[in-house]
Amino acid sequence: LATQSLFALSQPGRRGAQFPAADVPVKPLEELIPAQALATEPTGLPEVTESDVIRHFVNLSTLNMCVDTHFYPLGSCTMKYNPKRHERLSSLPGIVDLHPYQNQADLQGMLGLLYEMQEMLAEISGLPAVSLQPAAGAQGEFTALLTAKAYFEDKGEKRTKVLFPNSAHGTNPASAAIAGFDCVQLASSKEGLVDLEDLKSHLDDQTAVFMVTNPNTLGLFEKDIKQIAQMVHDVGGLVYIDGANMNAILGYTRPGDFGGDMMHFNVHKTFTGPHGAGGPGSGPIAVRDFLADFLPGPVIGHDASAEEGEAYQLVTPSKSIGRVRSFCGNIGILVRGYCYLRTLGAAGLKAVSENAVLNANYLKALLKDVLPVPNGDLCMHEFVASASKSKAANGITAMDIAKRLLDFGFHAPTVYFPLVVPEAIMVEPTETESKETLDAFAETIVKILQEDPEFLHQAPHSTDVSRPDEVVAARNPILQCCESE
Amino acid sequence: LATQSLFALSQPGRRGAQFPAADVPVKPLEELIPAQALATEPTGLPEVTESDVIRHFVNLSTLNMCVDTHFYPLGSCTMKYNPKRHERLSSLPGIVDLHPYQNQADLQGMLGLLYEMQEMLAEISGLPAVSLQPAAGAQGEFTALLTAKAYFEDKGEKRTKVLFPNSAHGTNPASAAIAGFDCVQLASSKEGLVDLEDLKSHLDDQTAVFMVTNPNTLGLFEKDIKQIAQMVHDVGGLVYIDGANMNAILGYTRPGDFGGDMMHFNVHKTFTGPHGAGGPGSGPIAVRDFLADFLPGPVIGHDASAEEGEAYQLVTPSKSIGRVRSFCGNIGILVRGYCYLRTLGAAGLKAVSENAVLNANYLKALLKDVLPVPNGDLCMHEFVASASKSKAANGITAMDIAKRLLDFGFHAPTVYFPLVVPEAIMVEPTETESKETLDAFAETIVKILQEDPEFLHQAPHSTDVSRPDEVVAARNPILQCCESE
Amino acid sequence: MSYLFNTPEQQQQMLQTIGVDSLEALFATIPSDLRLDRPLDLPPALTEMELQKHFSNLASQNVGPGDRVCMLGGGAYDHFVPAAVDEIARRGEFYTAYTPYQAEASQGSLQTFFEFQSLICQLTGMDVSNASLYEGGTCVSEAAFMAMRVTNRHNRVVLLGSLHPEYRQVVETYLKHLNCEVVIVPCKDGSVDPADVDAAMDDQTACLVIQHPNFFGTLEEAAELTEIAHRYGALSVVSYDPISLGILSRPGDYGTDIAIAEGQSLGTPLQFGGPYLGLFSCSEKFVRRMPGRLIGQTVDRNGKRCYVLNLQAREQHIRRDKATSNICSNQGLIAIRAAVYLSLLGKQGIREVAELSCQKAHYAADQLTSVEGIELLFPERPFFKEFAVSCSEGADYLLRKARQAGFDLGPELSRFTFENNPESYQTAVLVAITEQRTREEIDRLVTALKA
Amino acid sequence: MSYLFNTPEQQQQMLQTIGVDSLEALFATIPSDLRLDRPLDLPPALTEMELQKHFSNLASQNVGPGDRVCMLGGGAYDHFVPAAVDEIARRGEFYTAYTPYQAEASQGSLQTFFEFQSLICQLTGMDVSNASLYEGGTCVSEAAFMAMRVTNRHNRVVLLGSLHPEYRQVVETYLKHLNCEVVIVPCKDGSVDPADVDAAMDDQTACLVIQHPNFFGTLEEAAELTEIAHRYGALSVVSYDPISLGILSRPGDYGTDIAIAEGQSLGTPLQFGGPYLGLFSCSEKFVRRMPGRLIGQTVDRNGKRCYVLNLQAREQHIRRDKATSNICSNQGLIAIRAAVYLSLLGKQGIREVAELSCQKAHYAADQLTSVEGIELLFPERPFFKEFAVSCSEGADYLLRKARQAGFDLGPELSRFTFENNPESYQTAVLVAITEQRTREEIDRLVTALKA
Repeated sequence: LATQSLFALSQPGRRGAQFPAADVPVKPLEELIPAQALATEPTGLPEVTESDVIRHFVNLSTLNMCVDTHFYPLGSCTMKYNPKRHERLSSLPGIVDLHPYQNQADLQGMLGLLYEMQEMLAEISGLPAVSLQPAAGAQGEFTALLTAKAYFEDKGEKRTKVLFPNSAHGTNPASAAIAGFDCVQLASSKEGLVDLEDLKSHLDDQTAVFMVTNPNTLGLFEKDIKQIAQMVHDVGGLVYIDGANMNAILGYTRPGDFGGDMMHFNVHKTFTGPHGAGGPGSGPIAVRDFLADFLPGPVIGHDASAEEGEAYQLVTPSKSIGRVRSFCGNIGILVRGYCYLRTLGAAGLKAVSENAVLNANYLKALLKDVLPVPNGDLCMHEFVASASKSKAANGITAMDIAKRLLDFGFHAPTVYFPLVVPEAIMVEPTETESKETLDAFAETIVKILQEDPEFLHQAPHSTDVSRPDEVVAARNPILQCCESE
Repeated sequence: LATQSLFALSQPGRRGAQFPAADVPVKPLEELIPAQALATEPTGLPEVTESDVIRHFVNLSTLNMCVDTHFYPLGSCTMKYNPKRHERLSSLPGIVDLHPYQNQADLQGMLGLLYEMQEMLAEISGLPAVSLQPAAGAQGEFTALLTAKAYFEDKGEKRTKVLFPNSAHGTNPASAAIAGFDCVQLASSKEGLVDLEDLKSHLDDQTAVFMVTNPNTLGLFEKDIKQIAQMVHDVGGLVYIDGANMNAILGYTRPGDFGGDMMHFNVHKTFTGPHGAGGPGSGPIAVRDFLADFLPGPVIGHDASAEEGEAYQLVTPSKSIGRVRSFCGNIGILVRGYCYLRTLGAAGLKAVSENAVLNANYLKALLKDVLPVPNGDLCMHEFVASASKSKAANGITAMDIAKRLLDFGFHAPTVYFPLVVPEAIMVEPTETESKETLDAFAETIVKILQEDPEFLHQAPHSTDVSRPDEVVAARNPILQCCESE
Repeated sequence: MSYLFNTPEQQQQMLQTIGVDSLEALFATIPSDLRLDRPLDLPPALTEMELQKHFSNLASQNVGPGDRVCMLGGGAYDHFVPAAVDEIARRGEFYTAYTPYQAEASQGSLQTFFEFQSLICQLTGMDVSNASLYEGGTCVSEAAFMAMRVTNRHNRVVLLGSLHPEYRQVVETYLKHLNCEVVIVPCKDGSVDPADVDAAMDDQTACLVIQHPNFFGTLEEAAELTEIAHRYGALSVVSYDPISLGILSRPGDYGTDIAIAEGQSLGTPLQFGGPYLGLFSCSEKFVRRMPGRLIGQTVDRNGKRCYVLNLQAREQHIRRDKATSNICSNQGLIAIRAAVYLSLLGKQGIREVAELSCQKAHYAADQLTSVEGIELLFPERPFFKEFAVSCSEGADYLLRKARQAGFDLGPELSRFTFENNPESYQTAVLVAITEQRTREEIDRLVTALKA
Repeated sequence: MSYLFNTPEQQQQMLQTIGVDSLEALFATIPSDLRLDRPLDLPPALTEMELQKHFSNLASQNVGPGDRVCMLGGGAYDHFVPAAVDEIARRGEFYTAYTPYQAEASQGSLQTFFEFQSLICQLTGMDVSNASLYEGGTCVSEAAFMAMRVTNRHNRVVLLGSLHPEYRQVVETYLKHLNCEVVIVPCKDGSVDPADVDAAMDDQTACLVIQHPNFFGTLEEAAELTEIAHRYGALSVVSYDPISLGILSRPGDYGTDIAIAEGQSLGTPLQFGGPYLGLFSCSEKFVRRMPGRLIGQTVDRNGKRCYVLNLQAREQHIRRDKATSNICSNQGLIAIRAAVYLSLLGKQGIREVAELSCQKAHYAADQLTSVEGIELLFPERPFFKEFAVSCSEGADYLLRKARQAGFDLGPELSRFTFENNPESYQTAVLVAITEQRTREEIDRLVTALKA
C-alpha cells in the first residue's frame, strides 16, 4: 500500500488544503486577465485529502534508510548525525521567514550571522575571502573557476586548461567544462596520489587551475601537496581544493596553508547540512586575498563604525564575476552549518576530524584481511577497499556486498568510485558512529563474504524491492506516473 | 537492532545533552544542602549520545502501527486523522510556553480560547456548564459523579447507587467505586440496548446516577433514552452520558436534549486530541445549570464589561467539589480540540458524524455475511461483529482475525469488548477513511476467513514479534530492563 | 469539507450497498423528537490559513517566556527542553498511535514505555514504576488509595502542610467524601517538624505524604519522616522534584514506599499547566496494588524478547469496580518525552541540571535579599532551586516591578490556602531558578528592583 | 564533546587495533610543516541551551513577516505553507537520507521524486520534469545550455528584458565568458513587444527566454513569443510562476520547449532567499539533453514496480566533462515540500490560491492607486499577483511610510539594473499580494498611506 501511486488515490472532488472565499470584491477573471492567457482547463493535479497525503508520504518515507535509523557509511558523502537543534533553530520565526528583499536594517541579525559564517569559514580554510552564494559544491567549483578566469583576464592572461587527477569527483571536469575550460585528466601514482611527473608534463602557461581533492577520494592525504602547489604556482596557475573531504582535517591543516588558492565547503556534509534526500546543499567558497575582488556578489560586509541598522551590508565586490544565483545563497543550510560551528568550536572541530579518522582507520583495520585497501597504510576519514579478491575467488562483487548489507540493516558504502580502484568499496564511517557499530558492520562484512555467491547476486532479500532493472528504465524512460494509470 | 535496549547502548563517559558551566560563583554543594540530603552516588541513568537516542527511538517508533501509516479501526477509540495544523498551532510561542501561574492579564489570549472552548462544548452537548479540568474521560466520569454527589448532599440527600448497563466501559464502574458509590450492573436487552425492565427494578431513592454510553458500546443509539432519562429523573436520579461515542451524533442530537444531565467529552477521540500512544487525553465535562455551582474549580469566567486584561478570569464555582488536578486541565489537548472545532464549524461537525456513520454501516454491510453483527440493523459510528460463526465452524477466533489483519497492514479492531458479545470484533472506521480503504479491509477479512486456521492461530507472521506470552509476563513480572542486562 | 474522504458519488454507492437512500436515513434510530432541528451555534469554520492567523492573534494576547524571563515555580518549571525531545515526540508513529492493545503492532510504544519505567526506577532508586499517571496532583490521591489498599487502613491519611496546596486540594476532593480523614500537619518556618508528624500519626493511618523539596522549595527531613511513617505501619509517600534527584538522595535510598512526582520538568513545555506527567513508582512488593498501566517484558511464540501490557488484571477494563484505579490511559506522549529527556541527559546531565539550578538559585537568593525590603521567608531552611521571599512593600508590588523589568516571579503565596497561614505569607512570593537562568538575568532583575 | 561516541577508553582500544599509539599518529601523512600549530580562532563552543538563546537574540534583531505584513515580491513570495508540508519534510527518513544511489534503500525518496516530476508535468502541461535544480535563476542558464546542445547553436541567446534582473545576471555570468552573445530585448511599458523580439531573433539563436508573468508581474505574450522563437528554429524557454498556473494557460499548452520556474511558492518558507527550488521541465524529445537528476519507473528482479535514478549516462559522475550539467545534487527536501504542497492543493486548491492572489492583487492595486501620488507604473498591462507602482514622493518615502504602518513592500526597482531603465523606475516599487493578504490589511495600508 505504501507504494501505491499518489495519483491512484485521487478521486474527483476530494480536497486537501482549502482556502477561504475572497474577502475583496471579486471581478470576473476575464476582466483581469486577457482570455488567451487564461487556462482553458484545470491542471491535472490529483485530488486527495490531507490524510491521504500524510499517510502516503509517511509510508513512503519508511522505505528509506537514513542516518536517523541506520549506519550510512556512504563514502565521499560524510553521512554524519544531523543535530536536531539545527532543525529547531533554523525554523525560528525571525530566521525562517525573512524575505530576501527586506530593508537591510531589518536584517541585521541574519546578516550578522552570515558575516560570522564567512569569518569562520575563512579561518577554517586559511583563505580570507568567502562567498556564501554557491548552492552546492558543484556550483562552488564552477564559481571559483570563473573567479579564477576573471582574475586571469584581469591580468591580461587567457588560460585555457584545468587539470585534475583521474580520481576526481565527476563534478570537477563537468564544472570546468561549463566554465569554458579544456579538461586535462592526470594519472594517479601507484600510491593513489597525484602523479607528480604526469602533472609536471601537463603544466604550462595555459594552465589556469589544478583541481585536487585533499584528502583525495581514496581517503589519502596528498603528502606532496605543497610541492604540487608550488609547481602549479610556478607556471602561474592556481590550485583549487575540492573540500568534499574537509571532515578529515578540520583544525589539523588548512587548504590555505598547504597551497590551495581556492576551495569550496560542502556545508551539508562537513557541517551537517543535512543531506535532504539529495539536497539542498550549500557550497560556499573561500579564496585568497587577490581573488576577493572577483567573487560573485553579494557578499556580507561589516562596518563596525556604521550607524545602527547598517553595520552589516550586502556588497558586491569591485570586479565581481556577477551573480551565480538569485538572492544570497542557501541560507537555511548555512544557518544549520553556523549552528554546528558554534556548537563545536575549535576543540570540537578538531575532535571531529580525530574521531572521523580514528573510525575510518579502525574499520579499515578490522576489514583488512577480507577487503584489502590497495592504497595507503593509514587512511584519513575514509578508505577505498577493493572486492577484487572475492570477485576473483568466487564471484562476489562490490555490488553484491553493497546490496547484501542492506539486509543486515546497514546502508551500503559507495561502490565503483573512485574509478581508479577496481571493485571499489568506499567507506566513510564518520565520527558520529560508535565502535560498537563499526564492530557490527565489520562482522557483517566478514559474514557476507562467507555466504553463497548465488544468494548474494540476488541480494537484497529483505527490502521492498530488489535489484531494479536500470537497463529497462533507461531504454524506455517512464518519468511520470499519470500516463500509466 | 531497533529493539536493542537503551541501557545496552550506554558507555561510561558518553554524553547526550550538555550544559554550560555555572556563570555564578559556585559554592560547595555541602554548604547549600545538608549532607544527609545529598545523594551519595549518581543515578543509574544510561550514558548515551544524542544520536544514540535519536536512532534508538526513531527505530522503535517504526515498530508501531499508527493512524498516520495504517487504517486503525480500533472500536470505541475513534482513531481518526490528526490534523497537522494542530501540532503546529499548539506549539506556537505564546501558546506552548505559558506558565500556569502567570499574571492573568498576560493570559487573556489563552483564557479567551479556553472560554470559547467551554462555550462550544456546552453548545455541542446541550448542557450549559463546562469544566475543562478532567485529564481524561475516566477522570471526567469521576468528576461528574462527585459533582452529582455534592449536588445531592447539598439537597440533603445521600444517594448510594450508580447504575450502568453491562455493556459499559470498565471505567464507569471503576469511577463510581472511587467516588464512593455502590455499583449496580444492569442487563442488556435482546436488541443490545438498556433493558428497561431491569433498569426499572433497580431504580429507587438510593439511585444517584445512571451512567450510559449513547450511542452505546455496541454502536447502537439507545432509542428509549428519553424514557430512560425520565425513569431516572422520576426517582430523583441523574443521567450521565459517557461521551466516548460522540463522534456518531455531532449536530444530530445532544445529550442535554435527550435527557442527559452530565457528560464527558473525549477530546483526544472526538476532537482529534491526538491519542499519543495512550494519552494524554482530555475529558472535559458538561452539566446542567443546577449542577454548575458544584463543578471543580477553576473554570473560565468572562466579564465583557471588565477592564482590559481582566475580561477572562479563572473562577471557582461557589459550592465547588474542589480541584481534581493541579492547574487548569490538559491545555495542550484542549487547544488541539479547539483547532478542530474552529476548523469544522457546525456543518463540518455534522458531516463528520454523517460520514462516520456512513463508513461504519458500509463496512458492516460488506462484512455481514462473514462476520454477522448480532445486534442492530443500522449501526451508528461503529459496530460489534461476532466471530462466533467462524469459531464454531473451524476454530478461527476474533483474536486470530485481529492478529492476521496486522500482516495485511491493518491495525486490528477492538476484540472481546464489549463483554456482552461473544468473540466480539468492534470496528470503528471513523469518517477519515475512504471507501477504497474500507473495501480493501473487507476483502482482507473475507480472505482471512478462508485461510488455514492453524496458520491463523500463529498469526501475525510479518511483524517483528508474534503472540507475546502474557501469562509468563504476569507470573514473573519484569518491569524494568536494567536488572537483566 | 475538511478531513472527509467520501465524494458525493461514493456516498451514493455506499448508501446503495447499505440499502438506505440517504445519509439522513442512517440516523433513523435516533427518534425524531430528539433530533436537533437547527444547526449547532458555533463560530464559522476557518481554513488552515485563517486559523493560523487567529492563533497568531491569540498568542499575541499572551505574554510568555519568550517575552519575559521566567522565574515562576510552584510545581511547573522552565527547564530547558532539548530539540531531540520534540523530534521524537512529533513522530506520527508515536503521537497517532493509541494504547498498545495489539502488542505486535505496538512494540515501539511498549519498549519505549518499558524503558521509561526503567529510567524512572534508575532516577528514583525505586523498584517499579508504572507507565505514568495524569500529573503530580492526582498522583497523591492515587498513592493514598494504594496505601489504603496495601495497609487495609481506609480512614486516615496524613499529609505534610508543605505539600503543594493544589495537590492537597486534589486529595481532599478525592478522599473527603469517602469517610477518610485527611490530617494536615502544619508547616512552620518552611518545613514540617518531625515531632509534629509523629504526634499526628497513629496506627490507623494509611500513609504519610511528604513533598521534598516541598512547595516552598525547602527540604524536608524525608528520611526521618519515612522512618516515622514506618513506625506506625503506614506507607511513606514522597512527592519529589525529578530534577532534584541529580544531587539529592533518592526516595529509594531512604526507604520510601511510594515515590511520586510531577514530571513536567523532564522535557515537557509549560503549556499553561498541562498535559503534564504523573510519575509513580513503588516497592516491588506492592506491584499488584499499583494503579496505572504497567509494561512488562516477556517472550513471543518464537522466544524473542518483547513487551506487553502487563498485570492488566488490576485494571478497570477487566476488574471494573474492583480495579486499582479508574485511570485507563497513561500520559503516553509525555512519558515518551521524559524517556527521551532522561536518555539525553544521562547520569551526568541530570546532575549538571540539578547543580546549575541549585547554584543559580542560591546566587539569586543572595542577590535578591540584597534588595532593601526583600527577605527570605524561611532564612533558616535549606532549599534546592526554589525559595520564597517576602517583600516589605507587598507581593503585588514586587511582582509588578519585576514584570516591568521583564521578569515573571511567583506564584504569590496569597493565591493559596494553607493549614498554617501566617501573616508573613501575604507579602511573599516564590522564585524558581532553573539552569536556564543566567547571572546576567539575575543581576538585571536585582538592579531593576533596586532602582 | 558534542556528537562524539568513542570514549577515551574505546579510543585506546581502537588505536591498538589499528596499531598506532595516539590519535596524533593517525595524521602522520600530513607533513608536519603543513600542520596548523595553533587552535582555530573560532568563537567559543556553545551548549544547546546557550545556542538557543543566541538565536533568540539574533532573531530579535530581524524584523519578519510575523512583525510586518509581507507584500514583498520579486521572485520570492509569502504564500501559505500548510502544516502537513512541514510534517513530511521534517521526517528524518527524508532529511537525513541522501541521493538514492542504493535504490532498494531509497524507494521512499525515489517514488516521492518520481511523483514530484509527475506533479510538475501535470501543473505545467510539459512532458518531462527533472527532480529539480538549484533555484529559479540558475534554471535559466541550464535551459540556455540545454537549448544550445539541442539546437547546436552555441553563440547566441535572446532574453526578454522583463526577465528577473538577477536571473539575467546569472545567465550573463554563466554565458558571457563562453563566446556566447546574450541579447536583451528591452522591456517597454511593462512588457516586451513581440515585434522587437522578432527583430532580435535570428537563425543562430539557441533560445528565447521569456518570463511570464514577468519580473514586473505583468503578462507577456508568451504564446506568440513562443511561435516567434520556433519560427527561427530556436527553443522557447518560459520561466513561469507556479502559482499562476492555477488560472493561466500552461507552458505545455502553448508549445513551450523548456519550462522553468522558481518553486519557492510551492510550500517553502522565504528563509532569506534559499534554499529554493528550480523547476525544470521540457518536451519529451529533449529528455536525453536535460540537466539534473531524473527518476524513472522500472521493475525489480521480481517484476515489482519500483523507481531508480534514470538516464545517469547524462550526468557528471559518468560523463564527467561531457555531462549535461555539473549539477550533481537536486533540491531533494525542497522538492519533497513541493510534492506535498501540490498534493494537498490539488487541482482545486491551486486554482483557489491563484484566483485569490489575483483578485486580491487587483483590489490592492485599485486601492493603492486611490492614494494621491501613487500610480500603477504600467497601467495598460494585465498582471497576475504582482504589480509596480510609482510614488510621486519617491520609492523610499513609500517604503518607509508603509514600514511605519507595519507593511513591507518592494523591492524597489532602483535596486536593479535593466537594459531599458527609464526615469520612472527610480520612484517605483513592486507590490506582491498572495492569498494570505486580507482586505483589512490592504485597507489599513491604504489608510496609513493616505494619512
